[in-house]
Amino acid sequence: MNDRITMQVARYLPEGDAELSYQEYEVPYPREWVVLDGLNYIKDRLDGSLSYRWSCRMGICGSCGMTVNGEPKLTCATFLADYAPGPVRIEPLQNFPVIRDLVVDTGDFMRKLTSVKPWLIREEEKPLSEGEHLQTPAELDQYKQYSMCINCMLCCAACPVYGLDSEFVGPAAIALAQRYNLDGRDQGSKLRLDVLSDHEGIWGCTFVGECSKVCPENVDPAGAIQRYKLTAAMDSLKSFLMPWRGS
Amino acid sequence: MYTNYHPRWHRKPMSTYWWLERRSYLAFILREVSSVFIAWLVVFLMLLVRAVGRGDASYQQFLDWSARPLLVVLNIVSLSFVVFHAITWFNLAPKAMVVYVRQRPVPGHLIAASNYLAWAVASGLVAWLVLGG
Amino acid sequence: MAKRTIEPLLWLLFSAGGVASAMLIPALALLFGVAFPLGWLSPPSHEHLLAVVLHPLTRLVLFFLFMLSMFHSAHRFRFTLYDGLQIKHLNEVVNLLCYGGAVVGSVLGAYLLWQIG
Amino acid sequence: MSNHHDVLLVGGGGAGLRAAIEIAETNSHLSIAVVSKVYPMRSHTVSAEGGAAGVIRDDDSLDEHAYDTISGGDWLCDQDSVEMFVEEAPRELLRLEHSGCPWSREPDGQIAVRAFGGMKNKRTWFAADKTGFHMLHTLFQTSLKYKSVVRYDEWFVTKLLVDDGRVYGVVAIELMSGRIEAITAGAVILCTGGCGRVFPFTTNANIKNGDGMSLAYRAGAPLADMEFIQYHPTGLPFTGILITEATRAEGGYLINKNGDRYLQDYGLGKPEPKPVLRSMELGPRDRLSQAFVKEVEKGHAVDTDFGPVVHLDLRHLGEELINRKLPFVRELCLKYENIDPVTELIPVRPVVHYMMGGVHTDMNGATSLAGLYAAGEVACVSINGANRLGSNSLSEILVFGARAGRAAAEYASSHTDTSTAVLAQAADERNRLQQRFTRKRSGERIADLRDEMQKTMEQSAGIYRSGESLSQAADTLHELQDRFASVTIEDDSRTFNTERISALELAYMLDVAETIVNSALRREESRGAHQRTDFPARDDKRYLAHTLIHREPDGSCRVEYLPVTITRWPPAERIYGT
Ligand SMILES: Cc1cc2nc3c(=O)[nH]c(=O)nc-3n(C[C@H](O)[C@H](O)[C@H](O)COP(=O)(O)OP(=O)(O)OC[C@H]3O[C@@H](n4cnc5c(N)ncnc54)[C@H](O)[C@@H]3O)c2cc1C
Ligand code: SF4
Ligand code: F3S
Ligand code: FES
Repeated sequence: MNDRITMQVARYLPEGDAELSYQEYEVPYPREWVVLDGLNYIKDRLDGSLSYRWSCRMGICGSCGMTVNGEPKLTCATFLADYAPGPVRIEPLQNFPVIRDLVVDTGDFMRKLTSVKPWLIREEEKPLSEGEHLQTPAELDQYKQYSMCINCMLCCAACPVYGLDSEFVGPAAIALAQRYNLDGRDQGSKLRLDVLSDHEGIWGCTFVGECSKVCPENVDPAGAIQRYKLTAAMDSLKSFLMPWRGS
Repeated sequence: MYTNYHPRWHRKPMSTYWWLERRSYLAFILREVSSVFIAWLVVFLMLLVRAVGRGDASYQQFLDWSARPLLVVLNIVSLSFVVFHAITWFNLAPKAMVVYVRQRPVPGHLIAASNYLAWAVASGLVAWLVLGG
Repeated sequence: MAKRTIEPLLWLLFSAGGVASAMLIPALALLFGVAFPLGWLSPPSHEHLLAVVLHPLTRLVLFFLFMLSMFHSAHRFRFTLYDGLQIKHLNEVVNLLCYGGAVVGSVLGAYLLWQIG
Repeated sequence: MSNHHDVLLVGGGGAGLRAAIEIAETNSHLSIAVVSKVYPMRSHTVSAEGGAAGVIRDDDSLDEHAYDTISGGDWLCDQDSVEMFVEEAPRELLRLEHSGCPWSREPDGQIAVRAFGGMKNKRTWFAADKTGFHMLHTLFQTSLKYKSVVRYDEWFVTKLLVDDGRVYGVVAIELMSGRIEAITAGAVILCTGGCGRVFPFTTNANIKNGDGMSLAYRAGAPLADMEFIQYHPTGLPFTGILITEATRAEGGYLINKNGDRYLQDYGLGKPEPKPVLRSMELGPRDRLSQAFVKEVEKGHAVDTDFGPVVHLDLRHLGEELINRKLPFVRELCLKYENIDPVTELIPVRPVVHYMMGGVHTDMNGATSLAGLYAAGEVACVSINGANRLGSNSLSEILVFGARAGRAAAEYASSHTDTSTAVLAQAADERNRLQQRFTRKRSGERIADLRDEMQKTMEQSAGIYRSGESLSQAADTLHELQDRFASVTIEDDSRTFNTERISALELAYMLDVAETIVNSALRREESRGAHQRTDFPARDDKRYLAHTLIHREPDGSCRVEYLPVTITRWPPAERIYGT
């Protein structure tokens, strides 16, 4: 029967295994099935012990990122039929430690995300009674793209520097910092600059550009980083040439 | 929390040959390697300047030297690497530079196009100067 | 206030060098490295070239071209060594080698351009 | 080892994070735990598309918002809660603006609002069509700045610790390590969201299993109005992915197989080319979903592999508007259906979407158990009555998240005593989990039981119900509870054992399904989203009341009724389209 496709799924049990191994399953693949549907079929019908994360099945919660035939993908937005006749290989996201089967440890990502202070920083809070901060659609567009990040970590999985250099903050976190820096309501770019510019934050990025290629939300973290480098460098240059104007 | 550093999580170290694992990684490494060839070409041009400065004889000597097959091959390879560098550089430039004209970002391909235009003009200028305008 | 590293300045040099080398080196390399040696074009006379090189503006442009391209190369090569060979732990040696080379090269270039005139 | 906090939140969705921020801001010395089975930004608030309601325009009024909500809820809303809700909603949305939420704007920079179903005025704030996503990420990122918020990411709560009518904390499994711990607290707020997964075809994520409803129910707190389940009229077939109501608010048409805007046949007004508020496609969701069933009966629907559908027509809106205001809808249609709404019709059908009922609470989120609070979709305050209006619930999670946060913080500050009895309970729970949910290979598969439950629910507790089908369903569910006792577990690892979690979630869903079916069985009338074929009329004499369902010690349920609070709007007929 050729209405089934072979899924080679990475398995790893920390209790016993020293290495990842691959297990093969045959699953149906109707036109509308995504890779995640295949995994759910395995879990529900063939092997209840397979572990992976998922939730929304509509490409917005960011939890189902895995490596599909070598590429980082959201498995709920990647169709099985596109890999016919198979086999299709499912592995955990690269550059992250594997906890179990297809589940990776996201702790490093979360810590780095937090480190760039991704929240609106104001020198003085505007009282609620004064209403909203005005922001024209054009001003919104300045940062809108960078606010679309769903924290799926595909970019980090695709970036070799993220894998090589444990200090590198990574594309998603920098894009998020840039999202706030470019928001007219925010006044914290100086603070974030200190975090990012003064250590490996951004300088480790060698503009491989893969991060932007795999991003499912078109956030373009590579662009965010280069723009940020330019701002940070100009800022440094200013304080280098005019030290008396430093903050 | 202690589990963050759990020793039993499986960590796959990056292979030394990671840049062979994907075509895009290979392209990246080739782009980076262009740095070596640029450095060589700078040295080559500095030797040229030195020769020109030392008089006609040494200039002719330089010309002869640079026609040696090995050197020509090296320079052809170097040239292709710089051109590769130039192309990737101009294509990526719009990412780092967002230019606003009347509140609207200028589309990336226009920025790239203006880069190419500048490149053509600069090259023309060089040729005109060298070839004796 | 946190300390400032020189990383941003190195990056600026790298970028400026990236532009300079991309704009000017291909044409120069094509002419002197390929076209003249292979006889596609006949090389300019020494007299003409000397005149061009002696012009202060040319010397200025060449100096910046040499210096920035060197720093560009040094910076990029440094990261190629880090990432390609995974020798980040040797970073002090690597830095010395790369940027040291660029500094020496730039000084040499400046000396050359200075002493012609 | 035990962990103690002042306030513990179960759930890191919109309601949970709003509560955490409220407590951290008003009471910085309190320690706050956010326990969530997924990383907070993965919570299902992330998928809300359309918007959040709050009056800001000068030509609008709080009373109108209240009236729309109450009439939309078929007079089952508590009007004092609604009045409080509409008053606080705009402030909450504004507060989010001050935290950086990228609300869509008017050309002059002010907040833009759009129309929404059942609302007589434009008052729905939106961030293109990813409103929930932006709200959740703004809340999550804001919460990162408070040191007093301790997160327990990917911890699954299995039990509330109750001693003598007061809640002292929870027992939870850390997914990563499999360890089972008691986390104690002065007060607990349930913010676990809805339970759409009880049904087979739903917009709800895999994590929406009614956990909090079951936890509270088992701990002795009653659930309210569980029979009211909202079907959203426009879901994509097969996936159940939601096509937001904003498509219709922007001017989309619903048409049947003959190309007619069929809603005109169901007392929803006359078709106009431009959208008219509270009319036709902008009628309330219950009416629209019911009209669909009637169209199917008349043979006016289009048959597909995934059942009958009607069409949503956006073609006349034009590419520019679709890209600017509904980009996600276009993306979803292209990705999942291979359809471009700019030039093609979108097939849609009603899909289970939202739970009006939930843990019974007062206006401050307090349940009938001391120290236990609930907010968000898991709770029933009740402002949604028999049918929630679209865009009210994103505002609800903010307003009541904040209120419950304040109330719980106050309670925790004044009740610092601890209970030792609960530690023994925690030990028992640990044993139960270890014995009950470790490898067992003889029984039925989790998925089979789940499928059967979902099918039962769809057949008997769907858009239209009858006494007969409901009592049959009650029997089936009872039987499923028994069969669940010997369900198969193949996974014996402690590490990230998602099969054990699936089993626990199925247990929660079975509880919730039982309360839905039993509540629906007792309500012998038709009101809002609860339509009985055997009792087609509304019956204010007997049922202008909230259903409260309690769990008896033997596991059976007991139903009682609580009068609805009416302040200024006496029950009347619901009229749309005029
Ligand atoms: C597709 C879709 C679109 C919608 N669009 C709109 C809209 O446009 N406007 C509107 O007003 N409303 C909309 N809604 C409704 C609204 O989004 C939800 O009602 C609301 O987001 C619920 O938020 P919440 O905080 O209560 O729960 P959720 O966001 O669902 O969060 C639940 C939290 O509880 C946690 N949790 C659950 N069980 C456990 C457990 N056992 N242990 C530990 N943690 C647990 C989860 O991890 C999660 O963090 C929409 C809903 C859907 C499904
Ligand atoms: S930048 Fe893109 S790829 Fe990276 S985490 Fe965000 S959405 Fe995912
Ligand atoms: S792939 Fe990595 S190196 Fe930079 S451009 Fe993207 S972060
Ligand atoms: S399951 Fe949510 S992004 Fe895939």
